[in-house]
Amino acid sequence: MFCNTSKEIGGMGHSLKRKEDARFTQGKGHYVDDVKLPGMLYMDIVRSPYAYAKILNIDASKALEIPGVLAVITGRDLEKYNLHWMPTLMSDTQMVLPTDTVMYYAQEVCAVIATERYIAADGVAAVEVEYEPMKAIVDAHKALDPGMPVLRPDKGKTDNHIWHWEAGDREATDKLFANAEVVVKEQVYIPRIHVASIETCGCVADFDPVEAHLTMYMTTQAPHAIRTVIALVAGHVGLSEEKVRVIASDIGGGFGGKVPVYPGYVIAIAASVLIGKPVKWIEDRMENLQADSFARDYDMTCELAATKDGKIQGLRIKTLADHGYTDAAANPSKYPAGMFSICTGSYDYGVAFTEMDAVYTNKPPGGVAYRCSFRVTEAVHAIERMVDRLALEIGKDSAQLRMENFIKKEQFPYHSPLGWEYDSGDYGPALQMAMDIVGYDELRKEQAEKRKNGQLMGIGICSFTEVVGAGPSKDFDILGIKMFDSAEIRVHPTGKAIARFGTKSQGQGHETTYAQIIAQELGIPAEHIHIEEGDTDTAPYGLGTYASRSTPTAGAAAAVAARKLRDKARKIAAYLLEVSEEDLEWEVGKFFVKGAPEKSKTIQELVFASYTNHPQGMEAGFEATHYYDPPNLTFPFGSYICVVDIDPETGSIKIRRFVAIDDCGNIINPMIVQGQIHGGLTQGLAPAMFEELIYDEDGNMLNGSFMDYLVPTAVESPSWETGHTITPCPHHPIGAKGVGESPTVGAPPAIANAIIDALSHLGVTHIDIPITPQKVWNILVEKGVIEAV
Amino acid sequence: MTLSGTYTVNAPAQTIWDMMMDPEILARITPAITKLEKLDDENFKAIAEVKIGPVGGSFSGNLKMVDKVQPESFKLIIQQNSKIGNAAAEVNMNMKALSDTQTEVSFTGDVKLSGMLNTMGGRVITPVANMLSKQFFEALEKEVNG
Amino acid sequence: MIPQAFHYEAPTNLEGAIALLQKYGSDAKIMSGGHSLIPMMKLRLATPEHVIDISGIQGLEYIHEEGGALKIGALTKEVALEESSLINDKYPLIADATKMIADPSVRNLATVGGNLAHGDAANDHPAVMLALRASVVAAGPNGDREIPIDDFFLGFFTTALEADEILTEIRIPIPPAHSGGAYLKMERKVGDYATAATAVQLSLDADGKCAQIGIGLTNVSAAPMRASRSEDLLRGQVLTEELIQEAAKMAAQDCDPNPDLRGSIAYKRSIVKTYTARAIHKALERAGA
Amino acid sequence: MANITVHINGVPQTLDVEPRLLLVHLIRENLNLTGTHVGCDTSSCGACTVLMDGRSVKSCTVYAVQANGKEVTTIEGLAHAGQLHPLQEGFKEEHGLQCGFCTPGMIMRCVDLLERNPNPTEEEIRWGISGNLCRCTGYNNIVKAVEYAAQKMQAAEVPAETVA
Repeated sequence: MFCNTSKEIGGMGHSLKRKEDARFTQGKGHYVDDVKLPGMLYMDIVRSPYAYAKILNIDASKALEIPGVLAVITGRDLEKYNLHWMPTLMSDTQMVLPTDTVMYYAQEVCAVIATERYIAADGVAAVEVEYEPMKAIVDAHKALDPGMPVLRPDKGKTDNHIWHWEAGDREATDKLFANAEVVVKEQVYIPRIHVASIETCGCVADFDPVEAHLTMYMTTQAPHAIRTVIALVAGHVGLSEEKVRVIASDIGGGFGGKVPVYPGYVIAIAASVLIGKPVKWIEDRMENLQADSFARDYDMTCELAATKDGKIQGLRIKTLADHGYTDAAANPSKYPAGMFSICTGSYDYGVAFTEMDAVYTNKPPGGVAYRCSFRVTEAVHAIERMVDRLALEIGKDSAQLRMENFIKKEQFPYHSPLGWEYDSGDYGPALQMAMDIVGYDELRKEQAEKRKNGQLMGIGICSFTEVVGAGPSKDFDILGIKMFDSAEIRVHPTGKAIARFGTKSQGQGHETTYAQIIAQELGIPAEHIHIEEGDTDTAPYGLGTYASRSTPTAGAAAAVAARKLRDKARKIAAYLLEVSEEDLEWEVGKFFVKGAPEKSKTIQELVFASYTNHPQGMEAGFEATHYYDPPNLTFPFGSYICVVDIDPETGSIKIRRFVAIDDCGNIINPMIVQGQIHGGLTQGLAPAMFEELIYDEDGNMLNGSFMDYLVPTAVESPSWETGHTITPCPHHPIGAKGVGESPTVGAPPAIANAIIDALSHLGVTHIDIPITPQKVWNILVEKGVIEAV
Repeated sequence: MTLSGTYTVNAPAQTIWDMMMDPEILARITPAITKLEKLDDENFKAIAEVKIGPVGGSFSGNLKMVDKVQPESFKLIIQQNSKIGNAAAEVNMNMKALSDTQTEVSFTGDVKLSGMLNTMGGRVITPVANMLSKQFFEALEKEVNG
Repeated sequence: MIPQAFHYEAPTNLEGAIALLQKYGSDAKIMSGGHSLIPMMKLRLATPEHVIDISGIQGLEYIHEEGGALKIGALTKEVALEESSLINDKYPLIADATKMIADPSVRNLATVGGNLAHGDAANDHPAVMLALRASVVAAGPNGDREIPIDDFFLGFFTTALEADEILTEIRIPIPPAHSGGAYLKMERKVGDYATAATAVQLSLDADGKCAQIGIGLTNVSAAPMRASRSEDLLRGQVLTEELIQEAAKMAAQDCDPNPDLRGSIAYKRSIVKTYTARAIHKALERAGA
Repeated sequence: MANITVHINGVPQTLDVEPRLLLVHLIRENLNLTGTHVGCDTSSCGACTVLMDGRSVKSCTVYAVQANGKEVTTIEGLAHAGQLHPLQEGFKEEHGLQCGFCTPGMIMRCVDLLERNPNPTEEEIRWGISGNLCRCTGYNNIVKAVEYAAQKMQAAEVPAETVA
């Protein structure tokens, strides 16, 4: 591992303890619900009990009779200011509050503003709304049937189709499949899930009517983008961008769910503007699960073509995407399906083609990524399932099949048939390491023995390639704003620094790792580099933290900005040491004269000189800013192996072992990287075996609380075994790649493959996630292994 | 959710029919209903109080009686709203004469619940429905036996 | 989630609590640990006008054997059962079940009496008490009465407690020598209500035959239920594998589960079968068979 | 309104509260101790965990009136004289937290866990924290943090009264 700084400096490769933990372990974190302002009011929201209904009447009279209830805001009220609709990040439109029709279960209907939280809740209970329920469209396939009601006539639609998108060579792929020796095919559905960060969403909108200034305290992963959206949505009512300040303090988990602008934010702003007082809105868990952006909901028809001996030749995937009633995806790319076209994965073969159609239904809008670059998880699930499917078909060991088809190290940079240029990779060693640690060959022998006695165990592999770090300006933007990110470093006269970023940590440890990057580049101890994010008044503009983009973009910006400062330090050193710049050499923390190492100036001396004794003509001070536009995405990868034991009577699944080998390039802080992987693995386990948003035929959500939306506990989550290989990113200034999401992407197919492997000898070729004991039991009954009572 | 129930009552079909057509008696035998006000031949205004263990709710709404085939069958269309969610149901009631003194009363219905009732009620809805239908038949029998 | 406003009373003795129940009737709800009631109040599914907090009543927290019975005070917290050496040594069925109730923080407040008085077939103690052939003591305006557990659970969320009665004690016959019990629970994740669960308590006679057996089932019927046919089949018999399987199958046939997010009817029946057989085996093992 | 006295982190607080006021709101809103968080409202996640008379409880499912006359300890009351509790130290040393939102509740739960079981196995720790959800860490390092604190507390034989 790269590490050439002392522990005191704490540059790259050190497992520095996190700076942020002092406050978090002592209850001094500052989350949005901790904000308390003088005169602050509370907002609570009346939500629809129907998935699709006309609103006939809203009677707020009883609510308004409650002492302390100040206002009930409806869509009709917002309509007067043209604030009842807002644009989505995907150029669709979304209701802030409905004027006529509700489009999904738990949609906002109106908002109660009161002096206290409890009174606002009473107000919500007292509002009487009369609905005329209509037949909801819940099934994405049926949404396209002729004669179905058109959900979005306002978009000029005559059916419920939103968009069609395709990538790759259709003709060549069809031709290959027509002539292939082996074709395997599965219908793979990735269900609707929810990020369910432990902190829900919320905000305090504080409008100062005298200054016409809005301060918005909120839980957002992208404060700058949110400010711009606020200015775009409400500029016409006077919220001019320079008079909007978004403050994202500590965030209790994001995972993509805190990228979108939710209606509640806009209503809170409107309420604050109308009443002239700060208004707090904090969701409860049911609102969070039922109405906030979902993730996934992709139904994929997957096909893989190969030779009989297992040379993978082509991939074809057709997808139907359910976006709910509006396409409000938090998708950072120009492609409507985000980064789905990474679906060719880690394998080298000729052709591929993918096409996709998105539809409207009466479900909440989305989607968000759930801890991945938008749509990568779906892509990886498709390919990794299909590789196992092929192995089963041709009777080849699935590890061997992967080894034989990996893109080879010397093929990088590799141009995938669907258009990505993979920057670097070395896939074989990662899989081999995982196999060695888990004892792969022994496990296969054990499995063969156990099958003889009717015992069920399975071994599942996933060798994924991720695509993170959105992104290069040629392909990536949000509302047209390119997806650079930024760092601004100020070093004060005594050599202590403050650095600000356009990203926003939600637990990733930016306060520690960014300091380490700067420490690495400048030799200033990380301990003396204070990191700030999340205040749009002070931080440089950036697009925020999601899609594992902070290190690839803002981390790179930090390194480049620090290098600008090092260049300045070199000039000052040359001046002070009276030599030419070329005669100086850099060693972490100081410049010295080549051949005369005793003649040196430390970074602290050089910084001090920049304020006290800088060369004539040089700008004083020691500050630099950089906006980093990455030349490419980064392509972290890994190989995971999961071993499961299944109770043949009940279908219960026990993960016996899970080995995860990740490669995220150069590592800034090994402790934090490992922690990210542990967490991502549990969030991969979640959709693989537990989580799914379940709707009935009328569009009611059936499991909208933590009593039924099954977030894994420490008991369900196995003890993860991790390891790594290092393949530095060739284009990133410090050779790093993103890491936070790889395990969420890689774990579900590893787990699914293991469970399906345990049942494959019974003729099972695929099971949709989440794979529950009930699903396994159904299969065991169907295959005649056990009898139902 | 579909519901159904069958019960044999010791009374002629016509007697049962007459009882069901009397809003006062219908209110008395239908569990939870506290008030049934006849608006016209088909429409009633209904108020219900449901209390099961610690859970309780006040409902109000409409009840519509249609497709009447005396004394064999009719259909109830029910819409009840409450703070914890709304219920909509269509119930087909059938009275099949087994003899001059015995009638088989049966119903099949489809119930839709919304809001909190639906979200949190999944575990309890079927048992509640079964309990209520059992109570209905018991009350009906009691009414018949006077 | 904010509950509707209510009046609160915290009587310090039983008489006071009963008097309040008489005064408020069905407008009042008893609360001990609050972990069944408060969640329902926060959802506003339960909106009692009066909450009578009995947790301050002294003398209702105990676990001891007396007069041939294990007596558990109704206000005994789950955690006390969990930590009781008497329970852990002698009542493995109760020990098994207690560990599976919700989670440790909930068990710190939730009470045994509350778990039973709630009348919820999804709770874990009802099946346990059925298996143990317990009785409960109800205190009312006219004093105490003892209710055999088989007469206690009347229906869905309905118990034999009158509106002005409070459950004060659970009495469990002390098992003879060569007894054993076990609780096996299938749950979607830790802390969930059971998909299905089985409580078994049995005693062996000198010949190794099953002298007595109790089998209770969790969350597979509207009211907590006893697998009586299975018990009858096994009582007085040497418990062969064949008999155990037959009894387990009977339990699965006799229960009446609802299909819900926890599983289909067929799946729940199957879990009842598997877990009943396994729990009998475990109980036998513990009985020293 | 009910008049209650609750000892919060050793300080008696006498207040008039609505009976329906949840303990978590008493702590957060009335007493401005915002280290205790609300995560789920259904006693499923444990973010609101505090100690009541030394035992962990989920303060979103306890009425403030139920805490009348009791000792309540929140995360803010754990460190003494600037000295972090071994669990606070363990969570930092073993990277047992990321976003920090579940951390106060998790730590308070673990105080109770170690109080009753000073030397828990990994299995016992996992079951012991099963009522507390963490969405970031995958739990591996929380287990390690508890092990760290257990060792440290055993070595130092931290007297019980410093934590309750």
